[in-house]
Amino acid sequence: MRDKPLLDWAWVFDHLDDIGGRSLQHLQLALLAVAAGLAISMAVGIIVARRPRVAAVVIGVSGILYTIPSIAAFAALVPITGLSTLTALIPLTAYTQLILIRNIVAGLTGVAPEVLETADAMGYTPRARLLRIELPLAIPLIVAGLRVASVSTIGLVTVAAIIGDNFGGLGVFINDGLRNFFPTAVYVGAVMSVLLAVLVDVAFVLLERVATPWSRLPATVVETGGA
Amino acid sequence: MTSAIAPAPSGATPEGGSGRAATVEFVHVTKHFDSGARWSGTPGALNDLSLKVPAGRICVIVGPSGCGKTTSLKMVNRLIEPTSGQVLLDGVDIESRDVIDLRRSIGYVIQQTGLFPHQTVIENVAAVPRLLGWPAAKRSARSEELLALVGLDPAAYGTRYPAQLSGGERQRVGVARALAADPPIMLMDEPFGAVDPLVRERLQQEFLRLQRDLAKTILFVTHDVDEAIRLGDQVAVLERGGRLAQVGTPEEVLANPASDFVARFVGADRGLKRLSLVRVGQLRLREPATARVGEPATSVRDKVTGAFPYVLVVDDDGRPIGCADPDQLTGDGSVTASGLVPASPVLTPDTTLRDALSMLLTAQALAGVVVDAAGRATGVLTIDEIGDWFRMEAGRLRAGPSGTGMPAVG
Amino acid sequence: MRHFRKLALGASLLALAISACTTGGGSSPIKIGSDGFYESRLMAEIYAQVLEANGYKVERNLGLGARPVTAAAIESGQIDLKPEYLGSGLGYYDKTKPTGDPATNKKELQTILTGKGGGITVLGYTPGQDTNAFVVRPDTAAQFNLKKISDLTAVASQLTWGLPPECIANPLCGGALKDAYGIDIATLKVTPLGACDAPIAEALNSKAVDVAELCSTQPAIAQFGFVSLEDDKKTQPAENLAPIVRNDFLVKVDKAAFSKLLDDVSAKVTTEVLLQLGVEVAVNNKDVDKVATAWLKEQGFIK
Amino acid sequence: MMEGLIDIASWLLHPAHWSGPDGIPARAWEHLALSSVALLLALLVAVPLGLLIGHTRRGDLLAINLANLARAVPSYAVMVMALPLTLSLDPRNGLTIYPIAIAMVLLAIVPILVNAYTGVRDVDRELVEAARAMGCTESQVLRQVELPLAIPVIVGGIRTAAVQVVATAALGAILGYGGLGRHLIDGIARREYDRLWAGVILIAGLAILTEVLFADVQRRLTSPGLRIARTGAAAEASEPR
Repeated sequence: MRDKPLLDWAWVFDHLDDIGGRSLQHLQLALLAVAAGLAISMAVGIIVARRPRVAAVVIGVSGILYTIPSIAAFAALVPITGLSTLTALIPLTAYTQLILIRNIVAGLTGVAPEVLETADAMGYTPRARLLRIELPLAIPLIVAGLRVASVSTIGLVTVAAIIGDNFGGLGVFINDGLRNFFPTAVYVGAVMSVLLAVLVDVAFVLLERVATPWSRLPATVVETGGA
Repeated sequence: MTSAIAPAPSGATPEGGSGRAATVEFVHVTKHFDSGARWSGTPGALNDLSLKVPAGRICVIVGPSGCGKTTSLKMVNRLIEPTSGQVLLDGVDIESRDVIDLRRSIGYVIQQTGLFPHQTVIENVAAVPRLLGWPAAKRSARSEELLALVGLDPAAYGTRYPAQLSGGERQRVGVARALAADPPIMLMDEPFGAVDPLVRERLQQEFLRLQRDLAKTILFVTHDVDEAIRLGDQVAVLERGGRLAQVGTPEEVLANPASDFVARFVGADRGLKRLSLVRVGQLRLREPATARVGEPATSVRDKVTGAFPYVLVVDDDGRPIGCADPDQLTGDGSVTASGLVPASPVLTPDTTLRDALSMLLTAQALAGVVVDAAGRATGVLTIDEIGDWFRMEAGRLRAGPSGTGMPAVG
Repeated sequence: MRHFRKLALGASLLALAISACTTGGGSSPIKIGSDGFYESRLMAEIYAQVLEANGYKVERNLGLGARPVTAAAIESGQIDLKPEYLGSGLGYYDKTKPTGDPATNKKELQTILTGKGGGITVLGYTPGQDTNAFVVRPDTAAQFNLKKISDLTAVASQLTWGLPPECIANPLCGGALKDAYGIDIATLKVTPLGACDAPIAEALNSKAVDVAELCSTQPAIAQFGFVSLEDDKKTQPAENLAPIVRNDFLVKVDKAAFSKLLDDVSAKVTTEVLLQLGVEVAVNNKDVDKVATAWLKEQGFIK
Repeated sequence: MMEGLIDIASWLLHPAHWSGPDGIPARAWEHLALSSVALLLALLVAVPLGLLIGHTRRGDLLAINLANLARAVPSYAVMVMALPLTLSLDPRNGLTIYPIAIAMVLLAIVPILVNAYTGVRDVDRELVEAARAMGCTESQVLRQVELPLAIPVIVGGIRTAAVQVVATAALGAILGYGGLGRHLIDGIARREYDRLWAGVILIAGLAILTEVLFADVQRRLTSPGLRIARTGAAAEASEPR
């Protein structure tokens, strides 16, 4: 690699189309995994949020999922689910569970008891209370979880390249770069991963702002103690 | 209690001036937080505050939300630096003092107590002594002494954590912690704001009792006018925009509000509030006609005067049993314990006029019996006398300030 | 790079992913797969482009990790065609079978593949081949006077070996070294590194290892001036390349024409061609599909 | 399924797999050695930095967002990018040790840094101001108030980092490092699925053990005052008299 330039710009410009295509694929796979992860963790989180013991067990299990090395997870699924998007999605989705469930449970249980009591007193049904009070107030923590989960997933998609060019997104650049000792490809893969992460992260921050207008009030508290 | 307070250790207040109390003086202090905004628009801003607090006195700074009262407090220990102006302690500009030393010589108590949740009560109280490098034995001795002083049993409370205390207990620990190094100055920011009224009143009473012994210079922030007049030797009213609206004794502020704002702020019931500043013992009380059971009725009837047309019947120790209508003391009989009107309400010299008035109204009585600590009747207080006091005070205040040695600067 | 977008789009539809296991349909496309390393991709791309130029619809599924994945993929019908190395392909199913003769290897492989996945046909093989080679740096070669693998026997323990993790269990690697050359790699200093990848070549060049298993067509050999040791005991099997195709696909097309099309291309792929195209891809970092197109045009297979 | 499990179990129980340089104890030791060194190096960098950023709030937005985005860089890519440099510095360790160590240190820095920062930042400002008001120097504020109060969060970050490192250190086997990843990578390469899954189970087991260990450390290091406050187990204290 020494005798090659760190970044071969000609190659980069030659492959803009390719880089764009792989980035898009990368993003789609990551977002699909996070979306599936959110759907699952939301259902699980809502069910276990008011049951602390069950929640502890579920979070423990999702923590165990997290400890399975990703390469092994992808490789082991090939005989079962074949060379499909599903094979790439299952481990990616599984890895989002720990952080998402933990944050959803924390968000739901973190709503002040007096707020819930007030809602009950006003005659909210449990369902309405969940949808209109608990979930909205849990948004900041859920979004925080989504941010970490999606950024981590973007990093993990590259590993899915082990099951073929069609699934690894930018990981294919990294693999090719490694096999052929071509640093440009590795850097392009890594840098684009980070750029995608920035993109998604910023998108979530904006989403959170839109979704929680009440938290945007200017902070005017200068004094303490009500003075 | 008094015996529990050791003199300040010599190392405790390295530059504390008098050692026990110091004067605090604000000289043309202005603070704005946002240079872009007009000063008056920013909550917490101060506008040309000049105020002098004499050593050993309690100055209560009172005002609506955002008037800058907490800001003024935090300037004394330099948690906030003024935009312009000076704060002097015993005439020395605090800017010239080392900020760390300065802070270690000033006690600080806030509403949320600021107790460290990871430290036990003893450790919390010993925080400043530890910073000052006191040996462990001296620290724990001082902590226990202070806990006892604020009414907490060191053996029962010392090893607890803040989370294991009630709100009132936490405040007591907060005060003990602020007193730990015997600082000449205490800053207290709504220290009793978060506890229920009963606890608050008890804490206020104990606070005043402590202050009688300790005589610290205390700057006390509250938004509660009642608290201000109850605790303050001096009351400084700040208005929105950080301007000093009035400073004076509680009586002065209540009797002669300097502006519409002050009048509104102290409330339409400021007359009643003034009553709470005066205690029954401060008035010259009327001697009632008294009689013991068995005394001849005729001699008793002659003692009765117009202002209190009853006979107060007392037991052998002088404690009131009840009142008798002289007209019902028939012929040549003697005074008996039966048929007496209960001698209510019973007042003590410590009862405020406001409470006394309230008790009289509640009992639908024109007069109450005042008893001393042993329960012996020492006099009676009538509603007329309360009215007389008001008239007299009005004349006195018109003649000029009360001369408590607190010039209203600013 | 059309296939990206098409598949990227597909990735967003979970349903599509699940249906990816189904096959069939009159004008159904041929699904071409390959292993992860460039030479397999290159051959897959060459076959794919020739087929496209002749009216076949092609779906690419390249870079499928390693043989365990590709073998499973073709047996289960997730791909229809892949380029296969006769020796290693045969060794995958039966470690004892591979020989130095390509025709024998092809026949044996065909016998096995006939019974796999409803029948798989081995088409004609290339004259060129890419065998595994044991390679040393010139300074090591000079120091110990190394020319052939048997020269290593005496000095094996003084060297650090870079060998793939599977070597010890592979009769063509650890087995061959032990049985034919008396080198027991279990007793040596071995750094496990994937064969034929760039890191093992770089490790050899930077003296992290002294002997490495590379591929004989690997450009790094020429690039760094490595000395490829002669397999004097003829342990390495013939590794000519041939496309293997599922029979259930062949019945849907004119089998003779299809075979001829690919056989003609394969016949032109000599070891020289593999080396030359390898340099284009792995040294000059050109894209596999462009290198394939250029060569096919030059040979007149496509316009 | 059942057969597979029996295969894996018999692989794990085979005495030959429990001795020698490729045995489970030796590989586990290598795995732990790499993980511990990487975690230690990450601690030395990330804890002071996180505390500093949390205390001063200087550059926090930049630092924390950068750290979070670093999660998007695959450890594998870090290894590959580090390889040319490390090989030129030290041919031997530059291949098998430094790349994986660098990747693991970077992996561990992120959660430790973010949690150290968040832990300090989220300490009640009232308490920090109370500490300042009683004359704590900045370093005393940090050491005596912010650090003890942030300890549960900081150790939580270390715990996450440790688990991630133990689970990811398997990557080292790709560039010839030992560790339990050896069984995993060799298992894939040799198509020995019992070995592969045994590797997975061993790595997951080690990671879970790490989790349990650090959960215990976290509990031990947390001041009892905070535990009481958090669990709400405070005795219903009554007002005195």
